[in-house]
Amino acid sequence: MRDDKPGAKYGRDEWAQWGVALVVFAAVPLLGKKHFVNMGNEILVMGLFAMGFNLLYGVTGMLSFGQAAYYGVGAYTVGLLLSKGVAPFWVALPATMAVGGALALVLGPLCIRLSGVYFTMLTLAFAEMVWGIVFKWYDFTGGDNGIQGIPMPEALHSPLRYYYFTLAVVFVSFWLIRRIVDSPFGAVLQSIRENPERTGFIGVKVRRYQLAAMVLSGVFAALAGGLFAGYQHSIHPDMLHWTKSGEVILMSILGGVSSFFGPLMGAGIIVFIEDMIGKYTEFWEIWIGGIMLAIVIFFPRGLIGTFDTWITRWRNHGKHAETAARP
Amino acid sequence: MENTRKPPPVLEVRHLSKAFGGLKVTHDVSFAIPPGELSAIIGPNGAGKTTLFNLITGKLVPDGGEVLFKGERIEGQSPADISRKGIGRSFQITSIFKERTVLENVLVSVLSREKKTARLFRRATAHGDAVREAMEILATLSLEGKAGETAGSLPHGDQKRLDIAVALALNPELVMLDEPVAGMSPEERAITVDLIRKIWKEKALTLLFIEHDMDVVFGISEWIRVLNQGVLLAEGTPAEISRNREVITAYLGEEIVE
Amino acid sequence: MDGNLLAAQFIGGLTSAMSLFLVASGLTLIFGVVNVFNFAHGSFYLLGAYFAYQAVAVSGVGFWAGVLLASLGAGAAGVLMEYFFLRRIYGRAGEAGFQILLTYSFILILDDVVKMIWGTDYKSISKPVALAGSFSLGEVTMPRYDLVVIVIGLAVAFGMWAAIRKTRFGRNLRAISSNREMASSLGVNVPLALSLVFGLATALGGLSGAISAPVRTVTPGAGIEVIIGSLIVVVIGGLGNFWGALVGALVIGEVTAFGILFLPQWAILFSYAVMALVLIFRPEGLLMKRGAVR
Amino acid sequence: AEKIVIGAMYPMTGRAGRYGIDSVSAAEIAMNEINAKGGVNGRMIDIIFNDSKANPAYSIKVAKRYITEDKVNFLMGVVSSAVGLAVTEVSKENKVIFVGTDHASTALTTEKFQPYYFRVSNNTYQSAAAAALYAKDIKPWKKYYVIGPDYEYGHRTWEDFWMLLGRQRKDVQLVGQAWPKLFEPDYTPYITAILSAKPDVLVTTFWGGDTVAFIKQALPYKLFDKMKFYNYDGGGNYELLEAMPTGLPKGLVLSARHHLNWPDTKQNKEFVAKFKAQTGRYPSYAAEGAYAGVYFIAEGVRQAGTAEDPDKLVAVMEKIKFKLPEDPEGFMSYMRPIDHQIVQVQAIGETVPDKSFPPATMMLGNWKIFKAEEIIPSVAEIEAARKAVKK
Amino acid sequence: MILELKDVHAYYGTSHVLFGVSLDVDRGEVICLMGRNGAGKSTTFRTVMGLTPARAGTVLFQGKDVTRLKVHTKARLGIGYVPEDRQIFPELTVRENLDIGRSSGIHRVDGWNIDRIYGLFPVLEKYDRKPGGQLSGGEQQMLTIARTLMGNPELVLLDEPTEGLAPVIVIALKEMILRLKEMGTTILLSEQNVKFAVKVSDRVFIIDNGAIRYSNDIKGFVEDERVQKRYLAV
Ligand SMILES: Nc1ncnc2c1ncn2[C@@H]1O[C@H](COP(=O)(O)OP(=O)(O)OP(=O)(O)O)[C@@H](O)[C@H]1O
Ligand SMILES: Nc1ncnc2c1ncn2[C@@H]1O[C@H](COP(=O)(O)OP(=O)(O)OP(=O)(O)O)[C@@H](O)[C@H]1O
Ligand SMILES: [Mg+2]
Ligand SMILES: [Mg+2]
Repeated sequence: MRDDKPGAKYGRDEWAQWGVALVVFAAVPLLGKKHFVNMGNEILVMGLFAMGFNLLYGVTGMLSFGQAAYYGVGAYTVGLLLSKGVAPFWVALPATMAVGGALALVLGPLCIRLSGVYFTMLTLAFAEMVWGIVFKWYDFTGGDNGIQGIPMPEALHSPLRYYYFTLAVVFVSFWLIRRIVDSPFGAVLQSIRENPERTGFIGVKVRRYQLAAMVLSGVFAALAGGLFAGYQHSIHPDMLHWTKSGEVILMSILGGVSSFFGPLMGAGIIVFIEDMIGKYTEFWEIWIGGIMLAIVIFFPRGLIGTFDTWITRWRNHGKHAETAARP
Repeated sequence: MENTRKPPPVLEVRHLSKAFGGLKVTHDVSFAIPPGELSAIIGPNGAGKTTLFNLITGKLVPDGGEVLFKGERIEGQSPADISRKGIGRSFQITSIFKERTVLENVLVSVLSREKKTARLFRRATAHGDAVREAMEILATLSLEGKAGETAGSLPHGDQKRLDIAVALALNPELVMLDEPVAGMSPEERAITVDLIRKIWKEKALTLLFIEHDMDVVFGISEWIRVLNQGVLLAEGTPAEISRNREVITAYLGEEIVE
Repeated sequence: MDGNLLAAQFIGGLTSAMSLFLVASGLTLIFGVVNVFNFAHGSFYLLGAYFAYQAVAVSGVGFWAGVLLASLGAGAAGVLMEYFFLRRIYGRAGEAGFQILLTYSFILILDDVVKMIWGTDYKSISKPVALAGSFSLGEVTMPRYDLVVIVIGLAVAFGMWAAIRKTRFGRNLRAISSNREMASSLGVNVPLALSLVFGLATALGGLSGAISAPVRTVTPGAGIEVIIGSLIVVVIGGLGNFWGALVGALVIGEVTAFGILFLPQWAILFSYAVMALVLIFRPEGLLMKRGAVR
Repeated sequence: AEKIVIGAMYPMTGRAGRYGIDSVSAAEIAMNEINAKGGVNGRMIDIIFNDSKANPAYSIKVAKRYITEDKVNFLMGVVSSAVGLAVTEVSKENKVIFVGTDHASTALTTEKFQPYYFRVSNNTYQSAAAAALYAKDIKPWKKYYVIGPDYEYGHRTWEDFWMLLGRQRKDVQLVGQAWPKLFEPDYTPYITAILSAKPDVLVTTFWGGDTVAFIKQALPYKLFDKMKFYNYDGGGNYELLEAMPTGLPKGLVLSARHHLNWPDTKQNKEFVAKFKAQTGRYPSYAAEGAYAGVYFIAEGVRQAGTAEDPDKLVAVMEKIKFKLPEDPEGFMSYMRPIDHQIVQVQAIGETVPDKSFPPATMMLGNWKIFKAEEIIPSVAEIEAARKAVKK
Repeated sequence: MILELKDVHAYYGTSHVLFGVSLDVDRGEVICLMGRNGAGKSTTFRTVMGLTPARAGTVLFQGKDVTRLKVHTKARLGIGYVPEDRQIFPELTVRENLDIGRSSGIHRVDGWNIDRIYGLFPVLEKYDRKPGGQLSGGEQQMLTIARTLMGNPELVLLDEPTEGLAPVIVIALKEMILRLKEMGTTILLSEQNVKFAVKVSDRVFIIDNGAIRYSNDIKGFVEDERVQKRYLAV
């Protein structure tokens, strides 16, 4: 009923959004512009990164400022395995998930002892240390120069094929995330977001679930990083920097953390306007800043969340009209 | 032969103490609760009643003393472990999941008890048995009609009963309620008290509650313990307590007894 | 390793610490005390530096008058930002996230505004002549200006502590931070207090920018670089704790000063390592009582 | 006829913004000059610009868009080496010539070399080699201390120098090093550490604002009285001289990839004057790089007679020889086929009082000039480096 | 008339909660607003205070239209609000909590001050320097009431003040209300404890489903068992 209360529902009846998203992304290449395929690819990858992040933030209520570490580590897993010829892409991509999850298993237990800002800052500190190692370890990671010319398998060499491959991987991941959110496990995560203390009193070992949420979101972040490495054939320590962690937070909030597809929408908007505006002016920052500002002010639940509200309100219009009409 | 022996207590507290800074909030408190008892804890504001609950249920770690649940020492264990052993509680300041539906509130608790919360891919709401059970629990507290509503938008009294429902979903042997009817209208209060008594009977629970409403306390409890300044001042039947001079000056006041 | 070196490093670390603290002070005020996270704090630092440049180098105002004007200017900008934008998101569900988003958009906007007005070349202002030199104690040198920075830093720390702990305004702020609705129900003018505190915090940001203008580079992009450093200081000190922030800055300053003697290759990670250690072993920050966290 | 389209990427925001914006202005000047004379083979030049954000991933995206959407004939630009390394990969994959105008990593012309890449500004090796020649003759410079930003450029600029100097002097010694992060705002503890180590020379590999901040903070410590300050790649740039109208010490040994007051040729003076007239400011060295880039492309197209055939273009561009503002009398910059690295004369100077380019009150003087051929790695060295990577 | 509500409508988001509430309170009266849980008592109070602003209708305080005034302005005009869920400031000490209560800026020679408050609630004096968050539930309730009194309001909105208080304290509270009344303070009370309400109030309003359904003086109400049954199930 109280549709305007954010967080009330984590995106139910969103089947229409699934349809729209699938159709739009599947149709992008039909427009015949390679550039759109590139952008679509980036949006999908960042969308996956953001949706994985939102499993932690929007669902479990843990604001991590260190997600770039997992994303970057995923990218470097693909980059290093492929460029050193250790493993083929088909092995490297799944391996990202293992590596991302493992990293979360190492860092997570230290982070989850804290809550609120302190948690946020500790994730930042650890991520920056991972960044520092990647940035400085020239012999292994290429240091700040990164790794270029990552050799991709023949089958995925064409951007178009890679695009559809990404589309498939990303949507399967979305579907998995959706299932996780709806599962008993997901219900516990949402309980933790709302009231961690009470969750403990129903017999749930809260920290274990928080850790599991970190691991899952690390897994998806790393997968996104791996996909990105395969798409750009080139990776760089910037991918692990805090600015990247910040970007994924901004995308999620912009799109709406309480709606399932909010983060994807946020990713789309940011990637799109960055691309559009950069073309026309050197003063792109003020434009993007202005657009973000407008979204913050006029879309109190993020883009999708606020659309949802409008739709519900419109649907309920008839019901409320009679009571609202009284002077 | 066995039957004549007094059954072992469900909960036993021995020489429990807790201090915050210099303030001794729980001071060498000992008592035992036999199975199936419906009892109340009363005492002035700040006497340490809620603290005692917190010590028993694992929210606080005692400075000294023991807590035994069915003969097993549990003090210092986490709330999660203690809840799983069979102690359910509600909170003085209602503690529910306000942004989720009423059903979901109870369902999570049921799933937790059934150890199904590690399931990743099956919908929570597709666990038919659990949903059915959650609905039954809601029904016992007359909340079944509101299953689909967002918990936070319920009236205060319903929220308090939901808090109890969440605790009951753990299928506990011992239920501890912290001021279960505070803030309720007389009507709701009457309903809730009836429900509590019914559940206690039907489920053969041991039930312990804190309350400042003396009509309720004296109306339903078999046994009353009085805390004052962290010390167990008295315990006894309602009749005994209502006549206890110390209890009257410290807590009841003259007026109500008149 | 001789005593002179250690003394020199210690003093060097102290100076760095004070600059760090000055920037962080505004952030502790707004973030630590009132729970409003201003990601754009560094942009006000930047504004302060440019305002000081405008006042001192272009308009020829005296140095300290310029610093004062710059702080006031940054504070005024902060009040405007609070009044026209931030205010609209108070009380919204997920407010913290929107604060990040909104103030982040201001980083972008202010950076471009600065670029539009002042261009991309590096600007400079000179210190007052009297402060150009340095004191020497044997081998150990300390710039006069740095001493002044230290004094200002201490004054700010003390002033803020007193303002927050000892005045009605400070008490009201602490009340607002835990419950804005209730504070206003008791007659506290919450919107005004929030505007004021935001202005004060951004004025402190501007002050730190103006004070560092003579010894740093005044250039677009310099704002974002100080924000993470100040966040670290605020957090390891304990939210809302001015002495904590001061101690945090000292720890970071000294660890860096001595760390570079032994591990020069890893300097970029020192502050993160310190933060991680502090948070692991003293999760509530250095000066907070155990368990005192909300 | 169709336009010759150049897709340029320069940082226009953040710390390196000055370089990017100067590059844009200079590229536009070159474009207008060429177009005013009727273009190249009758074709006009058109340059499109986009912020590189000094971010490799973003730059790759822009480069790809340039190629697929805007159908550019050439890619140009880039201030950061990491971005250069990323973009050269795109250039290779798509066979679109990439002209580097202002990034110095040697890797681009050695290990990571690919035929469609050309660089029209010095690399770190050239600066370091000149610097080593300069230092070798100064006997009292024995104890060295190095401080630089902690990333590849900072390290590599130093290492090349130290390696080359070591070949020629056995009596030099490294007494300490410090690697603050790039854009570190506060150098105080580094300065006290340097002073305690008492070196004869302090080598810094800072660029831009970091040099400014370091000098400002070191001044009250009288650091410059106690040791020589040596920055041979980015330090002599005009932006530093301009940023410190007061207080910049005399006798700092500096260089940059282009100077306003050297060489004293008509072409250089005209370039500087024109830039100043059009933008209201003096160019930083990056500007001359971009200017050279546009002329290099124009010359390539002129000689090849096409802008569309990359292989034919490579063949002629490899051998281009042309006169740039930074070329002294009697010398012309030329491209070396083996590594597509431009070969140029390098000059190192000292700060001396000079008010001819206000607001700066100091400019570089007392020049020492190093012949172009003396400061490039030999063909054998390059081949060895490439082989080492292949293995 | 010190307070008058005319046809007030209030919403939480899109859900309509008050459907035209009208009531009036005379100076110096103690009025009790009764009703089931969820009837709209607290919302009425929040609307008077401006925390949940009325979307339609008017709120008059001392004859002045205050419907659209800011919350703190109303507090400074002399409306004091004691919420039902004891919103003390947990990090502030008891003393600081009380000091905040003075923010309304209203001073009266015969008014409330720290000493008189401590006389009324001795526990608070004992915990003078303790953070409010560490008080027991009942202690917090006392603090909430005391804090509002510190502002010397003309009109006090007391939302379920007896909730969670020990019987002895309830007795003290009753005395306090009577004393406030003597001092000329007007009180609008919401109460579930009918025995208590009857002892302190002059008049009663009953709200149900967001509208006033009944009003009477206390004697009439006590005698009207039908109403008590119907709306309160007593
Ligand atoms: N975390 C804490 N730190 C310090 N003191 C505390 C803390 N928690 C409770 N206290 C103090 O312990 C005493 C007992 O509190 P408790 O909440 O147990 O009282 P109670 O008997 O439940 O009272 P009420 O009936 O008012 O709820 C109180 O004086 C309270 O101030
Ligand atoms: N924050 C809220 N959002 C949405 N609905 C709310 C909110 N608070 C209260 N309500 C609804 O508004 C109605 C009136 O609530 P209100 O709190 O005013 O009742 P009350 O009479 O004070 O009840 P109680 O005796 O339980 O305190 C109830 O149906 C309640 O569920
Ligand atoms: Mg209690
Ligand atoms: Mg109420």
